[in-house]
Amino acid sequence: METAYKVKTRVFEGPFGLLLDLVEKRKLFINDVSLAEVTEDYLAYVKTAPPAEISSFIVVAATLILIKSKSLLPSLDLSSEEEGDIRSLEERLRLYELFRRLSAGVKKRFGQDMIFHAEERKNEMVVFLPDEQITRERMMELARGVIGAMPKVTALPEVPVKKIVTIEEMIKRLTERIEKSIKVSFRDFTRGGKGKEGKISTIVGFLAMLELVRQGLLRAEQEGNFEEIMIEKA
Amino acid sequence: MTLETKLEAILFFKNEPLSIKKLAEILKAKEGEVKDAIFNLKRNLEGRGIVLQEKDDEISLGTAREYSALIENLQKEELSKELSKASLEALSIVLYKGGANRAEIDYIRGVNSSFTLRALSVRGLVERITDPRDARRFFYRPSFGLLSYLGIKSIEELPEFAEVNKELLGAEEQAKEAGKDE
Amino acid sequence: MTLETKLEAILFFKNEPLSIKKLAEILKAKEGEVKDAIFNLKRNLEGRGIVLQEKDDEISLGTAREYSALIENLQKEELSKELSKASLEALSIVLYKGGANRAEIDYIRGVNSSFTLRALSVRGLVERITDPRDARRFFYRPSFGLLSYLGIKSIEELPEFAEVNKELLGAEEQAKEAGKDE
Repeated sequence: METAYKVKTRVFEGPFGLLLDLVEKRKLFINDVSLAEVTEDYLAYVKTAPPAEISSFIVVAATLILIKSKSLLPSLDLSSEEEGDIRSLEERLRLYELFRRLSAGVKKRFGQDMIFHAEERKNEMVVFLPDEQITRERMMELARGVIGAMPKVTALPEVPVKKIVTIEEMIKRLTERIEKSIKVSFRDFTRGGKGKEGKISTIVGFLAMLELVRQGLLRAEQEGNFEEIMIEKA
Repeated sequence: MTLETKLEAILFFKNEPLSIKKLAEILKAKEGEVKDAIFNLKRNLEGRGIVLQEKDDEISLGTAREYSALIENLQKEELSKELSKASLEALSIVLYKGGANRAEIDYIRGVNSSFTLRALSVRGLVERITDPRDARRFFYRPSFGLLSYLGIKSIEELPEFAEVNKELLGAEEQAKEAGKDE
Repeated sequence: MTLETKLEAILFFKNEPLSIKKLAEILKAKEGEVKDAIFNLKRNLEGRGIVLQEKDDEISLGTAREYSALIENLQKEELSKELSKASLEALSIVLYKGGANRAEIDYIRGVNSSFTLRALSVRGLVERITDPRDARRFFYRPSFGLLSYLGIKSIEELPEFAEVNKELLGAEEQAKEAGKDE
């Protein structure tokens, strides 16, 4: 039924919903080729998303960039962890696809031919039977406990990952660096961060670089496998 | 689907005596047809746990007389049971909110409270009345028995009532705000 | 009086889901005997207005789905049949996995589901219990209310249930591997 992904009108549904829509729109199966193909559309959407929502898309964006980079630069060597991320994204997307299909079936049945449980008896015999647990103090404690367990406004709904860095921020940082020193190495720019955050930062940086190259603002050069990628202002 | 099985479903669901006239209306059938269906259903339920009971012009489903000892035991057991934490929680909300409908209690607790409230009703701890704001719903308020058991004349005498009551209303607003996408 | 008819009487009188364990206690019978009685009762109710629902070792009586429209007209409270996409996804996961904790649901959906799950729990479509594998977490499983809305007597009646459930067990292993560091 969904023939096109309407970036502007669609409500936020999370990274997998978006990605799956993009893949299905092109009538593709889930694999690295199709994911590389939809990467740009995915990123285009992420850039228009409200800042509070971008964070939930960024981890998937990072993996897509990996897939895209690999398809653009076949010589790019991926670590086993990165390969694992790509495989895991494909698997999770297939799992999500399964549940999206199943939820269509649930929707179709929900509220159609229903089973009803009996209503409460109207004049059930009432015997006043208190319980020694019912005391003024206990009632107050329980009421307070219930209040404490209620969701607070400060907890933002539906935001899975901490915001680490946005694509725009990376592009801005990249542009500033380039303007200062004409020629800078990519590794130098991303400062080879450690751990998950460092990796994401590297990936987003790489994405930002590709974007600037595409826009004709930057020129990137890599002399061989494992060599530094040198970037300069075009 | 026969008139007889429809009748069974209706009587089971309504859980109260219904007149033949009313049943004919619901079933869009003649009273004579309903009487035939009642006759058939009654015969079919013979020897079962659920039977058809007739009183004056009204009929209902009930448990067969042979099971009265079993049912009595169940009743006793249900009433002698300690109240669950869920029930006590619901009771504290009814107290500190000064009465509430089920939707409000569900909302505050984050879980559905139908069975919990029923248990409180049966034990006379809360009174179930029609919600003055919406006749299709029930409103639960502390019973007099409960207040006197707690040794208070009105809920305002509960410890820290004003503060907890205010917090409860505030938290409810906040939770609505936080979850409004759903 | 057979175990089967006693069972029927108890379910009707209690008017709420009961566990096999609890029933065995009330009936002073072995759980295996209760299961046999359930099997017989289920068979005997075939083609009638009342059905037996089974879920997580609990059983309940309800009206047969064929009478949905008839009974819905008698219902006072208006039923809300609207479900958001997020809710539908979460419900499907809970249904086809036979229950899940929030982390498992988040993993599949790729977004945080806490508000969705709370709303579903408030509506009585999922039951929130303590996760048997980790007491610090909640576990969400289908409720009888959910089965009722779907018009099914047990989860196995869901389309493709057996295949999907089997497939999921495999996927779950993979997910555990992949999610280890999260």
